[in-house]
Amino acid sequence: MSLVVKRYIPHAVLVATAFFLAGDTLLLEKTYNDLATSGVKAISIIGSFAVLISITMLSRLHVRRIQRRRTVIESSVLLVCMWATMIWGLFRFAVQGVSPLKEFAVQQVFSGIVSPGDATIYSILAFFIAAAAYRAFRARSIEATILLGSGVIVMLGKAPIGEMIWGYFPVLTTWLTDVPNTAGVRTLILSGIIAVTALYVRIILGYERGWMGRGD
Amino acid sequence: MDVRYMYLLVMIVVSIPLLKPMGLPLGTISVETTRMYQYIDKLPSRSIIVMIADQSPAAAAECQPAMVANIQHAVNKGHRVLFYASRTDAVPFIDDAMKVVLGATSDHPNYGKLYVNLGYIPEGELGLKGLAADVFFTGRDAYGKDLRAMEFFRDLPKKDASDWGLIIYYGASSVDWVVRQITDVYGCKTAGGVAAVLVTRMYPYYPHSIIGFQTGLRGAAEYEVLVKRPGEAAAGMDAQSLSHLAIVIMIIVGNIGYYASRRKPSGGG
Amino acid sequence: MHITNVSELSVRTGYNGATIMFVVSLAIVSLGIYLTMRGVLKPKIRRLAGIDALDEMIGRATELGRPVHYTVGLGGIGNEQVIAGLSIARYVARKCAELGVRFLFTFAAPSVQPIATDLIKQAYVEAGKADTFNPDNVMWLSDRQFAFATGVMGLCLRENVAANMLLGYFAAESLIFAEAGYRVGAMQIAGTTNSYQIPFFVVTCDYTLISEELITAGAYMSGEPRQQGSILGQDYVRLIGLALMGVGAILYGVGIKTLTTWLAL
Amino acid sequence: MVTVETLTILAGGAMTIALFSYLWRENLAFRIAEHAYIGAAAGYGVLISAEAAWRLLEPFLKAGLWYWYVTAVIGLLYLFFFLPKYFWLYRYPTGLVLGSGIGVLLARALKTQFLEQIRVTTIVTDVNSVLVAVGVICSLFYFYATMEHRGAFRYVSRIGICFLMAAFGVSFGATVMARISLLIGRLKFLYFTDPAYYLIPVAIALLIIGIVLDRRKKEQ
Repeated sequence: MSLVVKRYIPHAVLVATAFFLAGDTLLLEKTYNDLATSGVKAISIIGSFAVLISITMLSRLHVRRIQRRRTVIESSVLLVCMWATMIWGLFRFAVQGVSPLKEFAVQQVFSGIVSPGDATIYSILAFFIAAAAYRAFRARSIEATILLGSGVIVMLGKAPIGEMIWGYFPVLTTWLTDVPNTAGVRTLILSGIIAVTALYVRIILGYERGWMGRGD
Repeated sequence: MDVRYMYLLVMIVVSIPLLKPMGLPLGTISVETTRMYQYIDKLPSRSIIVMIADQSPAAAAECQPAMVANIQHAVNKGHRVLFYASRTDAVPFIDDAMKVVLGATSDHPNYGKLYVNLGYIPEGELGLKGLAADVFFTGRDAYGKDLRAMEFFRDLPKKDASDWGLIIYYGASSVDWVVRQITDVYGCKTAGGVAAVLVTRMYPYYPHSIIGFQTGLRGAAEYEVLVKRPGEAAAGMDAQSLSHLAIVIMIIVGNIGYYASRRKPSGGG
Repeated sequence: MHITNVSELSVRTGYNGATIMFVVSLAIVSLGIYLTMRGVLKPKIRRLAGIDALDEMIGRATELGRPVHYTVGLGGIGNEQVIAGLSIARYVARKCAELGVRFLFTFAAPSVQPIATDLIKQAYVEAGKADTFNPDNVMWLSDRQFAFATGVMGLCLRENVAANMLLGYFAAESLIFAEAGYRVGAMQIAGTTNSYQIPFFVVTCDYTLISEELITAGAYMSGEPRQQGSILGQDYVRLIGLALMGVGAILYGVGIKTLTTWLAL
Repeated sequence: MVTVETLTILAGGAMTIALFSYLWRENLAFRIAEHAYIGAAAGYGVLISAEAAWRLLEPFLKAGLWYWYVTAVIGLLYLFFFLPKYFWLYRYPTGLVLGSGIGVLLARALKTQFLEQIRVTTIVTDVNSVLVAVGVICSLFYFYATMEHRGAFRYVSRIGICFLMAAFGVSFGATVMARISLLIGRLKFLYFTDPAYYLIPVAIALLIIGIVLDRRKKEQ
């Protein structure tokens, strides 16, 4: 019994949902398609609750860190930022009916912390790439040489200065993107879908139980 | 050598042309951008262009100027634009872009007639599938207004994605899901204002499914030239040029050093 | 009740081929798995250089007395790369347990935690070293990409890892991991199917599993017939693709466009 | 006059500089900024998700279809993730979401990412399209796993890997371009936004003090 509700029914739910929606993508029948759209709506609502897990995990991790007196300042900053934004925004939304998009304080948090934080953190990668370019990008083998060569040509071809240095850089770049790149990426797309199909078959057949989270 | 000198060099190489623009010519406008421009240009007036905002704040540096230029083009041609965000932190960028081009968001007189912002639709591909099957999927727009009361949707024959003229994806994560949920099912072509990292992924679909796209900041700069609205993107191209050149030089110097040290019998690889 | 809009059931326009492929590929992969599990087919999976390197890397860590770091990156549990990464992790964890090397495991998606903890614990049990398993070595740092990356970087530097194994789903942060490994002089192996991160792995790591090689390696390491059977099924689907492409292109070249037209149906 | 907007811009500038300070070395300012970002982003994400979910749910509730509350109940089952005893309840929403992902993706991807890609490859009209076809076939063969690549096949897979490497090279060039664009975006914000640029001299002063203190420490 317990195995039925713990394992078999969730698995059956997965398989049923998968085939129900796969049928919807392949077949045309109005009642069926409408039902599927409602199903998509329901699953979208359910899926948005997944965010609760990372909120809880973040809170738990950082409360623990504060208790253990590790990274007290950082963890408190994180908790305050997270919960203050959430509580105030939810209060304004649920009680006063102000959409978060129109809520002034929430938008200030976005443009003062979230947006610059995200953008800066990724722009740091520009420095890392430059350093790695100097240190690690070596023409060690034929494969690495091809990689480097096409990389350098594309970099010059895509920036306006490349065309000033040598008029054929953009032409070469276009050829590289149109031919070897199309072939290579198309292969990755094809091989990706083949691998995913095999994985999904394993999941549907119940051989891949990883998504169930644990072994009981 | 301390790697931080390298960081300093990058900072300088990018900063100088920003503070003192050299005004290098943009060069030839790429075919991909031109094709996208021509496609939007040839769409009949009042066509529906759907814009998917999937740019994180990081990717916004590349995608936002493209979005602004595209909205400008749509406004010039009198097209209808339907916005929606497929990730939470992309939502404010729709408002931002509307403010830049139209000067207002939901208060604009044509909001609800020519422009509608659907806000965030969760679950990425699943959400897009829902929207494609039923344009009233979300019921209300991002500001809480009822969609069924809007003039925007009134003359749409089927109320699904087959009414759309073009779907444009802005972002850095993936474009395959747009093609497989919209283009191949409903026939509405895809275009993109994508971060340069994603560009390689566009070519296998170009030009049969993706009719054209803007490659990061450069693509946006080209589009700005085409719609004659010089803006954000053009200003960054000098810095792009210099820094690419610097990185190429660093790669070459690094390799010369590598080969020089390999030649010496004592020097390890 | 009066039902008003009953419409004909039909396949969507342009989806005949997809419907056939859907049935065929599901059938082929299932058959591959079934026949392999029954022992009818015995697929021989190609050995990859990167896999042989794993033992070498763990051996080196043992000699140096430094830990091994392993991460499956950003993906959640529904991601095929993470699943492949976990299969390899099991092998590496068992090897580490046998040799008494500390095995540090990091991940970003919360959903990975329970399965990873169970799996690694199991690997320690298989190695007969259940008592040395420490759940604190299975670490969730953050599900924000960059926070996760800087967390891993800090960990690698602090623990002075001897081997850095990056097998799973990686995006922009790949370079940071590789940089961390470089700074502590660790041997590095990386694998992902994310095409725009592979170049960074190819040039910064000692060994790279390119794209699908990661999935294959996962099946190879697991040693399970059903995994290997699915690889076999996968190769049959690939053969269909190759055949369609080869024949179609040749026919198109000589002016017969039938196959190409059919593919669009 | 100091308005809230001014403070927001200053906060943005401070975030930018604090995060950039990581390039010098890991320090408290960086960690604080990083944690503030993680926290705020998570909180913001919850708000937007909640708003979107409510927007989807509300029409049904207003129409009196109370059973749509079930979606919320199933969604809340995610929280059983944290209770080892009732962990299995977490599998229900996961099964639904994963199953829908499979259903929505697989059938359509077999068209878009398999048949369509094959179809386009078969259209050989000029030298370049022949090259693409050869490249795709060879490099797809490179991933063929259940056979040793011996004899003639070795050359085929060798050609395949060359095509893949050239593609990765293009990827590499494009990625460099993307990252530099981000840096340009950030620096433009820092240099040209009104009160933000006042932070630059402050940052440089702090950096110099930091370097001097570091030197002192080393000398001791």
